[in-house]
Amino acid sequence: MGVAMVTDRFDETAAGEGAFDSVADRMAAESLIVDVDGFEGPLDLLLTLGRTQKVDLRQISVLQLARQYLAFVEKAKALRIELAADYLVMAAWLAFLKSRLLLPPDPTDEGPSGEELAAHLAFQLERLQAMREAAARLMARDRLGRDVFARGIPEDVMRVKRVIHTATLLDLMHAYARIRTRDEFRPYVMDRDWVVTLDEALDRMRGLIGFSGTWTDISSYLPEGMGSDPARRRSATASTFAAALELVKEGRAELRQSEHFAPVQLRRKGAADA
Amino acid sequence: MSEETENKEQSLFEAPPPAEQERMCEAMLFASAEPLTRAELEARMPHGCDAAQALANLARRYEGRGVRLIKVGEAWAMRTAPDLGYLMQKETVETRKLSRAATETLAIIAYHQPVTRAEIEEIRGVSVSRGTLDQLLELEWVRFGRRRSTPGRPVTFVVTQHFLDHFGLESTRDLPGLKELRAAGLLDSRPPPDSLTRGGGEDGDEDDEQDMLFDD
Amino acid sequence: MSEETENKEQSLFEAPPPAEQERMCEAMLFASAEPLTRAELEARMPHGCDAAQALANLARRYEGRGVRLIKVGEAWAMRTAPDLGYLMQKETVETRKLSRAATETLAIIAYHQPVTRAEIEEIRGVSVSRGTLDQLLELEWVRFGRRRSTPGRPVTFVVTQHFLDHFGLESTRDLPGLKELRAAGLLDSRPPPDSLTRGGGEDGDEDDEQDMLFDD
Repeated sequence: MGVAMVTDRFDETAAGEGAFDSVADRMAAESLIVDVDGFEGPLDLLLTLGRTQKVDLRQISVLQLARQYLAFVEKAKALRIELAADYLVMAAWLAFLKSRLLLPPDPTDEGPSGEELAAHLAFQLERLQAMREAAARLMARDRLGRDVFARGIPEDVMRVKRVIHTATLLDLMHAYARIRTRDEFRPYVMDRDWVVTLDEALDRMRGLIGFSGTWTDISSYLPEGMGSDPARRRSATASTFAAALELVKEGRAELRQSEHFAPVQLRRKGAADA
Repeated sequence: MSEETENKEQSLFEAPPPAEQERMCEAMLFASAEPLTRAELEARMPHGCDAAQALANLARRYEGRGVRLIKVGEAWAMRTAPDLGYLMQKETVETRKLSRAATETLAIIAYHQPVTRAEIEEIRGVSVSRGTLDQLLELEWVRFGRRRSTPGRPVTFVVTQHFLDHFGLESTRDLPGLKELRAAGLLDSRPPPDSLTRGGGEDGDEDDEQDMLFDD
Repeated sequence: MSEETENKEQSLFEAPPPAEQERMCEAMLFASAEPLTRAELEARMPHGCDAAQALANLARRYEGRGVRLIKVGEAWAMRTAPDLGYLMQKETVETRKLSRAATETLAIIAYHQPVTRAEIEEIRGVSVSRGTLDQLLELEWVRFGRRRSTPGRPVTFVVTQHFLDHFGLESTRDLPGLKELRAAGLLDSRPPPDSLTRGGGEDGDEDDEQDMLFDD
């Protein structure tokens, strides 16, 4: 019964243009096969084949298209032309579609009907065709740099950087507070500008001791200008005395003091007693 | 501050007269080879200027002239009148002729944007070679759009202001034949009726999200 | 294409009308990357055109506009009107905090005005660089006051109305005194932490040196 149906339906289509179809299919296949590489995939090939039907894409016979495509693939095989895999996948799918279209619908089959599949293929072809035409219209528009032109001597926009300095009232307060209270939070440091160090005293006395053949009051060894600043004088006295002790230790000088609180006297070691 | 002082302050910064604002826009647009947005223009104009009005005046003034003021997306540009293109042969930029694959891909992106690579392939029935999209990206006619919020989060492609500028379009809504294509349902995303898709590459579900950008 | 042939055919008989020739020159001068001579313009225009007349018309048309037609040697070009040159600059404004040296100097002038430079130095304990005072003068927060009637007649500095406006003061008498500063916690034991960040040290003397370094 199924076979009978196939024959019936095939006859229906074949009655009118079947013979022509097969010739046309073969001719189309032969002319196209030379240019397999020229196609952008199976859909593009189908679109080209569809054009031979000389009808609006909306009325295209998908069944006929499937036959044309399969004839193309057969021809390619006969000519031992290797088709890319996606052309063969399409061929398999179209063979399946063809059988769906020719066989009566199977009530147990839950898949889409042949008509639904065919309609979608027709939609795809129409959409591709539409995009192709849109692309052509787009490319034919007045185009920048070909028909329409931008400014030939654009003037660059110079970038100017301006810096604005700001301050808040609080910044001002902080600043003023900082200045006015600087001494209050001055950390403790040894202020040394009034100090005469041991090294300074030693340097001074080493230079002088060579000339000191007689007992001389140690206070005469103090640096000049000590009288006005008592703090500095104290410091100088202490370090000079320490330096004198250091010279004695080195064996370069002698020290003597006649009684408690009497002046300390110093002379070069080895000088003759006066 | 009292109202009086406010008024005084405002009058100090009074915007220049409309004719002067028009001159300003004219100068800036003339000096630029690239389209400038209203905001960009106003940023360079004195405080209180209304570039929109100045642009409208300017467009009217240049109607029928050798150069025209055109709108490119959200921006404005001065361009020579298309009928005088033949005088500018010296200025013609020789562009590499686009392949058929590239022009088709460009059209698909323009009419279907935002569109994923898989969708472009579904429409063309063939895989998109890397070089094709690279070329369009390099020309700055196409850029990456948002990712689709579908599994795999595929990246989408959209056309750029450069594209609009190159093809003299104010917006993608002005693409030739857009209305007809939409009316014919050819811009719909119509998933294949079953899972028996050819090539096996396309994922039908992915298309569901593809609502038309042009609906807005 | 057909338009071009039409134009050529037309030119066999008569030149395009003057308005059309003006449009042509306008478009060419706009699009050309360099100034064009009359001969160059005519070479591109249909036979029989008079560029000189078209240029004269064009020059008149652009009089007082945002762009002008100018002569560059023997050639012609369109250029931005000179009074709008400022539009070709994009100013970016950067706001920076006043340096510590400048803030301190400003504070001293505000609290002690009129004050001489020597007095400022005495109060700050470090010398005041010329740059610091220049900056304050430039900001218009400080101006020269009367000269002191002391030997050398040193110039004094006072704060300006602009200063008062900026800091929201009616007069310098509104500046809080030391007592109020202390009450506000501004005089608590240590200088505010932000003033110490630069030098990183806690040594007052060291800070002074830093100030001098940063004065300029």
